[in-house]
Amino acid sequence: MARIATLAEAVGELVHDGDVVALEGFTHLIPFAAGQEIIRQGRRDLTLVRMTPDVIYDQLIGAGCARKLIFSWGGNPGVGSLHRFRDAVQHAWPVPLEIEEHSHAGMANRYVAGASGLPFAVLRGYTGTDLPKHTDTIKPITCPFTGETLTAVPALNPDVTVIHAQRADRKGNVQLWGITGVQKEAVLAAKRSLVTVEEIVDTLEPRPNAVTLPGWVVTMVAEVPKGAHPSYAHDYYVRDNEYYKAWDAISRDREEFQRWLGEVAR
Amino acid sequence: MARIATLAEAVGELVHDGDVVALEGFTHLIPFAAGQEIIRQGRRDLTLVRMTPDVIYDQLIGAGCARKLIFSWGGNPGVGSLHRFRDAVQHAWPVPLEIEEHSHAGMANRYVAGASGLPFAVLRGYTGTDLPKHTDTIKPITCPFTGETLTAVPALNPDVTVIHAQRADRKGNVQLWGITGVQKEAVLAAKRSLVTVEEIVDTLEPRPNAVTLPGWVVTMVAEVPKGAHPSYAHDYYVRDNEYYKAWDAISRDREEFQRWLGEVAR
Amino acid sequence: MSYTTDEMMTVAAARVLRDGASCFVGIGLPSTAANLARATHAPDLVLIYESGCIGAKPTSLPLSIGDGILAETADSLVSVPEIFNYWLQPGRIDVGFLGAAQLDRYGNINTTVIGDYADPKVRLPGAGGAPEIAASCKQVVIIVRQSRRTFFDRLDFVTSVGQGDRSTFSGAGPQTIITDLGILRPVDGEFTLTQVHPGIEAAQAVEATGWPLQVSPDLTVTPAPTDEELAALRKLAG
Amino acid sequence: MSYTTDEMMTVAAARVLRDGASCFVGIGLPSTAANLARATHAPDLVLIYESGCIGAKPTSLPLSIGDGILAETADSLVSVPEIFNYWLQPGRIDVGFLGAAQLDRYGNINTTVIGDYADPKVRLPGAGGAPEIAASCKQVVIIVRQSRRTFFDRLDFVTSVGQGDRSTFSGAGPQTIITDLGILRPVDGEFTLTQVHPGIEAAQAVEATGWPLQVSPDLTVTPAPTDEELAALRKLAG
Repeated sequence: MARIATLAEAVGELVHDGDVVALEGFTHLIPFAAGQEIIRQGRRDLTLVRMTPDVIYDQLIGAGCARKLIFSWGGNPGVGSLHRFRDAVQHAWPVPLEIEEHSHAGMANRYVAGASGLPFAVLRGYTGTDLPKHTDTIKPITCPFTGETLTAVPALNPDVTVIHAQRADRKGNVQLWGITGVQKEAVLAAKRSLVTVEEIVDTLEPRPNAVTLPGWVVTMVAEVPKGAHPSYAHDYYVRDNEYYKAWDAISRDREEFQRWLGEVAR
Repeated sequence: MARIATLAEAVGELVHDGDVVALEGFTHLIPFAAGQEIIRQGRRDLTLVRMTPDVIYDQLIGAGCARKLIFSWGGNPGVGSLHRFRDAVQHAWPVPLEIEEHSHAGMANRYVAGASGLPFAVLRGYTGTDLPKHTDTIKPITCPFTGETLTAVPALNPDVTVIHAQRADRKGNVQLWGITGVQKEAVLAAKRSLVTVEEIVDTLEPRPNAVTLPGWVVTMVAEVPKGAHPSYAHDYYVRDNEYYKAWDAISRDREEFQRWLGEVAR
Repeated sequence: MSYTTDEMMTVAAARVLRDGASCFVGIGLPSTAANLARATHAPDLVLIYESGCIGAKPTSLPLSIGDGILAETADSLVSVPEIFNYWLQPGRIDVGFLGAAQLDRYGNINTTVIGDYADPKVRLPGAGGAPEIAASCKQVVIIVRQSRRTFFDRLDFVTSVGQGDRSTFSGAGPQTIITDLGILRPVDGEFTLTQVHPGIEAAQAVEATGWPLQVSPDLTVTPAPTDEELAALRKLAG
Repeated sequence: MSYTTDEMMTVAAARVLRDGASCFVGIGLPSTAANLARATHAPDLVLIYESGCIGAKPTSLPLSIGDGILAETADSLVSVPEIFNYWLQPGRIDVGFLGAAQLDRYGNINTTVIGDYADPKVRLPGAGGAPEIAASCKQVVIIVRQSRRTFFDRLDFVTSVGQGDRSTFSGAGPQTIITDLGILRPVDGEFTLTQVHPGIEAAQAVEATGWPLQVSPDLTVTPAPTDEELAALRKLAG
């Protein structure tokens, strides 16, 4: 049974300096509030994992929380680049950022292997690309039946996974719907998990396309209305596209970003 | 877009002598009507694939349709043994039956590999059991990252998969709910597929825990009300436990079975 | 209240399940025992069936591992590949409840074949989900009536692994065998009679076992089923 | 009706999609072109987005590959691992629509880095789903504005594979590059200008290409966008 706590308590208890941390949410239900709480609590040396490090990871990277990023697509969707990510990779500002780079299918399968208790996953991919030259977590594997060569990637098992969902009940059973991305796998692969939710309700009504994570596989739940803003929560609020566009200007300039950070970290 | 046809047309067109045929449905939604149509059409030399060959496979095996069975659990659930299956394995009656035997996890992962376009799947399993001594589709595989030895099983890609679902629309989009077993994987792994449905409707309303298979991955759809009887169709009818119990007596005796067969084959 | 040996066995099995634990349930006696635990001391027991039902809360006993009542009452309903890959294999389930056609002193189980595999005397149903349940649950409890037809010195076939090589598995394997006569637990890797049910002599258990059954010097006696346990069990059995 | 070069490019891309085909769609120009096809000659085009939306039917252009309108209108909504493993990887999708930051004469695409990987001049977003789309769709159509900033003689990084070693992949790879100037198709493995849009000279395309672009002797001219196509496109763009 998951424990219900405040966001500050949950981040304080579950996210430690040096941890491997995955904040997942594919376009939808991105746990922005939890990410900004990690910034506020001043975590350092994190290995951040995420298929699509978007604005929330740009913020964490700019704030100096991360020493490494494991990812497959690092952009500001529909807008352009992540300038804090670029500044870290290109100029080691504010601290150097090591990267471990995959494709979406590779990352998704790494979570699948992690959730399945397997050390690796197999896929068709990477062959002929330059990714294996720079990423040592991509290796060939031979089918013992056909002799065909495919690609293996190692499991991802974060120390803690953080996701945002629409609802939880008082036992910490979590329900999310709409685009559910890789969140189930990311939670099941992790040693600990934190789910922020729009609301805690008495009963989770069954609904189409919903994923339910039982409370006994979730460590802590925190009620954080609008916790996915500026991304969206299906049936609660829409994506704040203006925030994403405004981020481009804020993040282009180190001083502008510092001002933003001063406000958030307060 | 799936073609809509009668059951007789669909079986006639899609199931050929010598084919590898999977009829799936885990306790729920077992495609009994389609199986009995295969018997009526007198198919021979089939390789039958199914995690849980229950009464429908006992009928197909007793009718002499199969030369091989690929499976993981062959019993009459809640009742006891499958006597036609036993008679075929123990006494080659009416024809010899080759078997290829796995565990549930092995079979499920073979379908997953088949649906994924991979030649094999990896799991923790079989080690220490006598299954690998008798089943050559079980092999060790080494993790290229940790050096750990795990088990590989080859993909299943049936020539044709047959399933039963609650509903389809007029474009052949298929919707099933309740316990959905391994049906999605079995259909996606197959070269051709037939879905029998309780009813064809104008619109598939979204509903909790429903799996939707788009019409473009289904070859043919046939409307067969009660097509899963004596198994059940969630929200349509319950399991006919008496049929399962009565099958025990019918199937124990070759002559009783032949009488039953004469009636079905008519 | 008087009770049958099957009732004693079922009650003893139910008692090993602590409240809040997760339990992977096979059909038959294991399902009855798990549902009895939920109806008595363990209301928050999480029942998991291989059909994909997680947190099922049936009000009457299901006849199969895929009954509609399991799907309707589950906290989460997932596909069969998912139940094995995401839920069972990683070792996140506390207890696996298994039956057995034949078992040996190491807790190995045979549900595949009696006699030669290629030319069997009796062809049994086969493995099903048992090998993975035995491999991956944190611990396994076997529930089976004790007799020489079941407790064998040497199995014709090992379908799921007991105290053998478990190096690739996440779980500790069978830790408890609960029978209609008593309870066996591993001592130095061999299942040993450690407890008898009320009115049962150790000699009866030895007699009903196909290997030379060791009897613990600290043999205890199972507390008899309480009226509450029996009432709950009979209500379940409907 | 007059039109822009971007409109011509989008219309030309939409035309390659036959009705009833399945199309894996990236965001931006590919999404616009695919939705235009669905709004005009291909009402039964199946749009598939990597966010897990299969058969999405948006009424206005989505801003991201994970907009709520895609989930609400999809025939089937699946997880991200499933969209890659069950739907894309086996080669069951007819057409992959991709954009590109840089590409070469073989249809290789770079969206990873400009300059040295370890010490980049410009760090680009990276691979995303492009390598698997390029690997596994039956054919790939690349939609990109033609310029020397994009059409490179030699890429700093191959993010997804064009006409190279495709032995482990199920698809045929890029077969068409549609630009604001014309259409390139592979001739002996090298992308060659086979078609120009109305009013465009082959020399303009050669000038806008960073490798010595071959021009087909059978160069054709794209039919101009029809009024119906332009009206539908402008309605979509809102």
